[in-house]
Amino acid sequence: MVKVEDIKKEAKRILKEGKVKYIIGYKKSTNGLMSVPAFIESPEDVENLIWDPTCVYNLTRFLVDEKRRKAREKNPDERPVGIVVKGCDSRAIIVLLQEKFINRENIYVLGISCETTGVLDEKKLLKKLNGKKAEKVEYDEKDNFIITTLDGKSKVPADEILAERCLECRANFPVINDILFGEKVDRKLDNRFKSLEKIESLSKEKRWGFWKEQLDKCIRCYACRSVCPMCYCDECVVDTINFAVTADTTAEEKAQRIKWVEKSPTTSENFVYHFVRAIHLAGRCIDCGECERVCPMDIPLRFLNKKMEKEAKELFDYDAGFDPDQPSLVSCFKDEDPEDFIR
Amino acid sequence: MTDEFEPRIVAFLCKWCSSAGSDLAGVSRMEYPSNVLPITVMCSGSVSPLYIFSAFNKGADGVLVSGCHPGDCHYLKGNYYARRRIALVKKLLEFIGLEPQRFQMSWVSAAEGKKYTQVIKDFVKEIKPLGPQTKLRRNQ
Amino acid sequence: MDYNVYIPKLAKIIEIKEEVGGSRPIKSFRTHFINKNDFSHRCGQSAMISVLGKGESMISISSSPLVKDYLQFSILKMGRVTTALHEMQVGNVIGIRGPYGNGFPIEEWKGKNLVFIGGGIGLAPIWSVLNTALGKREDYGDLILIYGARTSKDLVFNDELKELKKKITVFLSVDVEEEGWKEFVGFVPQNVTDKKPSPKNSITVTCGPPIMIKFVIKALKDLGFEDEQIYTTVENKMKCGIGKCGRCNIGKHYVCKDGPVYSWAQLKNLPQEY
Amino acid sequence: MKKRTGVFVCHCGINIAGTVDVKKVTEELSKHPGVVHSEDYIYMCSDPGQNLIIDAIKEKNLDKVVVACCSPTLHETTFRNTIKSAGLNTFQCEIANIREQCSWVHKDMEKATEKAIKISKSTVERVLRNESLDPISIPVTRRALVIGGGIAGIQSALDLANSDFEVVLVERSPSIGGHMIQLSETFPTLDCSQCILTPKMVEVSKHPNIKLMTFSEVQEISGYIGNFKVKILKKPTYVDPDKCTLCDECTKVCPVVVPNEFDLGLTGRRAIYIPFPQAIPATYILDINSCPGLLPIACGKCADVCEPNAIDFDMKPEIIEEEVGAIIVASGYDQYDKELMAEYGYGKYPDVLDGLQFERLLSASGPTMGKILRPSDHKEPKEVVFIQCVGSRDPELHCEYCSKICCMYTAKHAMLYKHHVHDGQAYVFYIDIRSGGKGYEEFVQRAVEEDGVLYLRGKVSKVFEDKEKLKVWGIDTLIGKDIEIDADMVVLAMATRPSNGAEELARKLKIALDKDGFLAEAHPKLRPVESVTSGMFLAGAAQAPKDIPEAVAQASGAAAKAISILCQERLYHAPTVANVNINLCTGCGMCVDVCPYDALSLKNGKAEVNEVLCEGCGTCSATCLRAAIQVKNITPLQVHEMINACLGG
Amino acid sequence: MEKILTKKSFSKWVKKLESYKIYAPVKNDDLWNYEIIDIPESIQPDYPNTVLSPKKIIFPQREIFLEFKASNEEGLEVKEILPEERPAIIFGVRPCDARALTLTDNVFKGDFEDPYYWKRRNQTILIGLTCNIPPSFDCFCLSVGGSPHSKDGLDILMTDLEDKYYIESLTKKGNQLINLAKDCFEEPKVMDKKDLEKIQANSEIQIKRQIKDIKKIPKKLKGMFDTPFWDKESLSCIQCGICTYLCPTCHCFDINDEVASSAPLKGKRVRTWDNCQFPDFTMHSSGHNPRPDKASRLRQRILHKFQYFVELYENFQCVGCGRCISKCPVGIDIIEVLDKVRDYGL
Repeated sequence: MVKVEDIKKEAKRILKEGKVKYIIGYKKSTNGLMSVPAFIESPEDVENLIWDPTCVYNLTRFLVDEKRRKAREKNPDERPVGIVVKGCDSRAIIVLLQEKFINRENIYVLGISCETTGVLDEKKLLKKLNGKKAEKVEYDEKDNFIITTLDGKSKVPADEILAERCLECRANFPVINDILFGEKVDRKLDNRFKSLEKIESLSKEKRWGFWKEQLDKCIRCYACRSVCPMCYCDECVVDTINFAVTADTTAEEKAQRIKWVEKSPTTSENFVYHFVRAIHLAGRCIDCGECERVCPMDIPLRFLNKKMEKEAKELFDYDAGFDPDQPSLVSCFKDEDPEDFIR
Repeated sequence: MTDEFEPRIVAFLCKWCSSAGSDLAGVSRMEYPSNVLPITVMCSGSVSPLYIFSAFNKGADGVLVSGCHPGDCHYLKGNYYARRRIALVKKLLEFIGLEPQRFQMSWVSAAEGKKYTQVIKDFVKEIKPLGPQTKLRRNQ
Repeated sequence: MDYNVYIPKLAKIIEIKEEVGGSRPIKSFRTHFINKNDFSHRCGQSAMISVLGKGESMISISSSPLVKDYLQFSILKMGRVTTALHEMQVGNVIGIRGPYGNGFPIEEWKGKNLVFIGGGIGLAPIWSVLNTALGKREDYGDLILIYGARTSKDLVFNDELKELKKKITVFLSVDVEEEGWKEFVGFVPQNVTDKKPSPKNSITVTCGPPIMIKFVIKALKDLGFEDEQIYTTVENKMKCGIGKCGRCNIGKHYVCKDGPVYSWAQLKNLPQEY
Repeated sequence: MKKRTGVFVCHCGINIAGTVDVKKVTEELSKHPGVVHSEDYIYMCSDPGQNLIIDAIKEKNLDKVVVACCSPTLHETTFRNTIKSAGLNTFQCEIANIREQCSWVHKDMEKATEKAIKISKSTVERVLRNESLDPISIPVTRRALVIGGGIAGIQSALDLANSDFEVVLVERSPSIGGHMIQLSETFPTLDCSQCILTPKMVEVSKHPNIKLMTFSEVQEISGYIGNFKVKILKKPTYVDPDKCTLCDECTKVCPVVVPNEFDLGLTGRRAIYIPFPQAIPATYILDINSCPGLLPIACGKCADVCEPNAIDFDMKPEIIEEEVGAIIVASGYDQYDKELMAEYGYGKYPDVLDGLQFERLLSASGPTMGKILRPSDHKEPKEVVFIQCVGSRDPELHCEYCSKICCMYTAKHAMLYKHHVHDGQAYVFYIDIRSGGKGYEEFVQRAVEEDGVLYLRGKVSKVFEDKEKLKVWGIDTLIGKDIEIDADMVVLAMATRPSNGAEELARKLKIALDKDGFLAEAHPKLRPVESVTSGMFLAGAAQAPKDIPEAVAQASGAAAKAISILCQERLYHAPTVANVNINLCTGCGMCVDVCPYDALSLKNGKAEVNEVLCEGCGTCSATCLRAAIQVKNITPLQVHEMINACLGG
Repeated sequence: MEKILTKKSFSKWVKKLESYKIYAPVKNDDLWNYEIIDIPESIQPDYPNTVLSPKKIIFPQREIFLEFKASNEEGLEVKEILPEERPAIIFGVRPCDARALTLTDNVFKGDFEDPYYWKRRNQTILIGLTCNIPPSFDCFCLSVGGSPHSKDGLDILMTDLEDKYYIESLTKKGNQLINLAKDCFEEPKVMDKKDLEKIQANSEIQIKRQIKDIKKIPKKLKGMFDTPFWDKESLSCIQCGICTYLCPTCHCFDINDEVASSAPLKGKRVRTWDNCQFPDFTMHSSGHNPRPDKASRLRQRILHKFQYFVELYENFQCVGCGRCISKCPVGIDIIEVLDKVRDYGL
């Protein structure tokens, strides 16, 4: 079992020694159960670090911010940034390395093994507790979570409230790390595409009905995009104007920005937006599930990415986020790639 | 007869094989339905998924991407990348419930005027019973 | 609610003049409303110009309210809408709604000397107030224009400037030395320092790029101008033009509605979000 | 910036006008935004038609032109030149194909007209956003590289050198000459191979324009047409050719004997040796793999006896860099591998020979001085079985293709055998005889009729040794009988394969291989000597099995193609290439991965296009997640607007 | 007018209102949202808060302003498109959300009245429901001038008294609705009134979260514009639009032309929600952005709500619904931010 004290010890050490400029980790929130991202700059603040099943965030998203901030600074601090990652998050780092977006030497990875469990699904927990407020959720030695409510502590098998992605996880262990907490243990897992079957087994029209209902809910807050560590483009297909503008950018270039998607949250436009996201994440999504978690409208976005992940695996035997040296899914091919769909 | 549904199909044809193949169909005076609007691109590998989404968004009843046979690509391997990309797009579109017939890919070489004709005939025939594509189409 | 604030009135372009060419071109458009309406503006106000299908853009009105035959807009090609405008021909139809903004308080300036300081396309809002002052010449004291651009080719209203020189004091400048240029070489703030306009009983009106405004104000302060004597205009991205869409605010001020004209006395107390 | 497009709709007689209402197309297009002029004409490609366009450009001040007519493959160049003569950039003209893709394939006038309008409108949308471009100009390094010193390479090098271009000729073995120098006589004229080849070899060695580099291999090639940079590895021979006097004292003292490659192992040679007497360059060479050691202590006898001190044990491999404008690849062929033909006892029985070994036996300078003797016992073979198509035309087990030259050389072998052994009997097992070529069929008939060669149509199933004889089991499919021959010698017409290392070479050159491993030509019919990479040409059996006259012809063809580049001061490349918006590029390198031409690279964390290498396929553009790269004049914006125009209304 | 409506009579009443378009909170999966209701029985006024407030009905995310098309005479034709004329009722509005509309009213009135907003606003009747227990853990309406039984902006306030509702009609429009089905209602008894007061008092106690000394905040914020406070607070912000889109008081919008056909020109001008957290919100086409980073954008959100709006309309632009806290993907807690503002040492 991962001991948070170990993490703190290492965090304190690297901050004291000046090895990193700050550490991105988790701390307790002020408004309830869930943790929040923490940006720890001094050894004294290390005490705020926590590790429990509410540490759901994929913090690698903040490496994108870090890169942007650094690019703006005149004399940037060149020391690496410490970052706490779970298995899934670590694969995001691999993809960012693969795409040369970050350099290995700019990060110091504090890897945490999820061992045999993972992180919780807040909505599942709420249901489990019938709307009662949980004060605290902790790991225990076995595959249980210990939940503290006003009524006291209780044990719940982790599987019952684990995030869906954790149930289908195949990287409970950080594939990249500078220091590791917890152990590399095998875990019994569901079929990694099990949740997809629910939708795949529907008839075509039912599938359409499902997705239309879901995507019609989209309010285009772009939280899915904003939270995704892979959505680091300077300009997105849905943006209304050119962001990447310099003094040389001509009026024509700005005028010619293609409106692939209108801002209106209508069925057709929402679909284009989510199609583009799914296709652009094909072979890149590492299933941290953040897009789905943050969606205020509860759109099961993970299915779209999961579907692409499944096809990448089944058609092309491709898995994202394990090898920083392999080419991206769509920037390579095999002679024997399937073509039975082609006339 | 005039009330019959006439699908609008956008076909992205690679310049060297499929577009040339369609030219051959013309030279050979093969007849096929006029529902397909050809857009000649340099290579099937240059067909971005956005083109496909956009065509459906703008009301295409069907979209065809056609390139050179594997190994025959004028640009050596563009069609292999296309094959991969298009496979993913196709799976995605089918996953959300678009009729699979509406999005197709074909290999048509410069010598296959007949095949091009057949591909178009089949495509139109398969789409007609489905009626207009309204799922992804922008409401005007 | 007798009218819909969002519906533009259609107007025909009756004249187009290319003021500046090159990679940052400026054109002046004169327009006529198709249907009669009661559009009347004050100096320094702006209007929302629609190119239907492309969108809207807030453009300052460069013609004087005294001119009743047409509305003039001098437009720098910058983005989607202005590019579309630059491609338009005489006879094309655009939409106009407005006028918007506070405009210059020229009534309060009666009897004073007016010093206009402009850079580049910044002459457009000045042009309206300058011509109004010229139209009511007896109401004002000395009129001075200090105007500059990157090169002589980037000066707008070039022909009119020649005429203007016969009437008032005009100091021109270009940023870099060029052949045949006999006037000041250097940035507009430097020209201001060089020409030393007197603060006595004067009002200054400065329009141009933010960086120029910043240094002009510094130069004016050095010359002894009080904050209340210094007027300038602020630009921010706008959509509605009527203080609702929420993006052009600096503090509680919506630039589209409460601006764009501010005295330095007002502006210096507002957050720097422009 | 104004946009004034003219649309010109061609009737093409009734070819278009018969099915498409040309007047309606013209009228509809005149209403399209950006179009200020549209007209139709019976034959737009005719002189009056073209003049019509020129006049309209001038009168209406047009800056863009769409011609709605036949396929762009036919008249795009015509009309682009037309507008050029009217002062417009050639890229301001686009063709709307309303004939091949419309009028010729539809019958319903109304529908065809509607489609023609949409095609034309979408073409207008495209041309409205075309950039004016000028061809990319590339300087030319006016020298050539020829890879391979066989007859094809020699011919190419000589043709180039004689046209006054410098040539670097690289051969990986110690001497030029290739397989042709190993042959005895050549079909169908039976002239002596060495006699006709050696003068050319000498010419190569003496030619002031040819830089000959034997025992050398191409290691790396970079650059592009007109400007290749080549790194050549010059392997050490340990003998200074300038000092060596060919006195042969060294071989006399050399203690090592190894099989002689030139005689395909039928004889032996020393560790220090001359490949064959007429070798070019004429010098000895020390085979370091069989030499006991470089240190004089280990052996060093050769150096002791070498009076001119030509032997230099300290010789090191050298990398030589050359710059050339064109490359001819003539890497030749090899015979099919022995191990793969075990059923015929090849490699197992000394008297089962391959074609080249038999050539050596026939050669007057060969191991037997031109006498036909069995390697096993030096007896004259009286019954010789020649088997054709060994490894060829066998898609299941071996090579699918026909090796082309075997029918003829087997006929030659059988004939020459009879000339040497008058009382012997030659049998030829064949599938069928392919003797297309000048004098070839007559040659085969001569073998049958004059020399009594017995042709048996059928395949040999097995060859095995039986009491000093080689038992050949086969079938004669003409009479449907099993055949058994007690032969003294069996000669296998082995399949012709791309030379060993051709694959690696192709990889270095970034040229494609065909399915059989031969170098792929750009077009099987119309560009047979060009490789898919511009500036690289193919000659000889590297491209496909060939006999000598074909190899020579192709070599001259390749040389002519190379000259067509080298004779120019500058080359011009289509400017419709990829273009990076570095503001958007994040430097992920996906475009670099997909570019088939290695035209993209990362520089300072951003993609960069080598415009000379880029062919404008646009695969990068579809791959880029950031829309940071696009091909000029077929940009996503243009395609977007074309989709709109196709689906609008 | 005060009445009692038994739960049994509730649907009878609603049936009488069929000439109106009726919206009510509907649960889909685990999500509550306002939807148009056809079957009155399906109205369940007992619900946690909806994800989107009734803002989405009065100020829809997409509003068509006008249609334009090329015409032969003038070259162009522009047609105003106003919302459909149809009175509507929204059931089950939380008091905070109703109060939010009264705040937004400030923005859309004045010199330039917004015809689209007012058309919808004026033809919509809001029937509120007292929050007997807070619909969210993050409610803090009391701190910002609201309450779980606030009547601001409502036409009718219903309070659940177990088997019946206590009905307080607050406007003429409310009275009309009651008068449409007089027989459904009873007069309240003294006990009912007492129950009501008890429940309302209790409802306030249930609100656990609060911002102390909130009155000090506008002035404090004025001095904090140029402090590094915002950089630090915004570190974890991912710049999505959840807080603003879900906020019942946020009203920023964008106007865009949606082109159906470019030749001949045909399309619509539409208003869509926009929000100050997106970088393109304020970016000039020159590339200059007055709010260039997320710190300045978070600052804008806080300052707008707790300083500028107060300066303009003497009210916080916040009703304490807690949506921005509950739904923030990274747990940014506006109460915590304001607490820190209050305690920030200048």
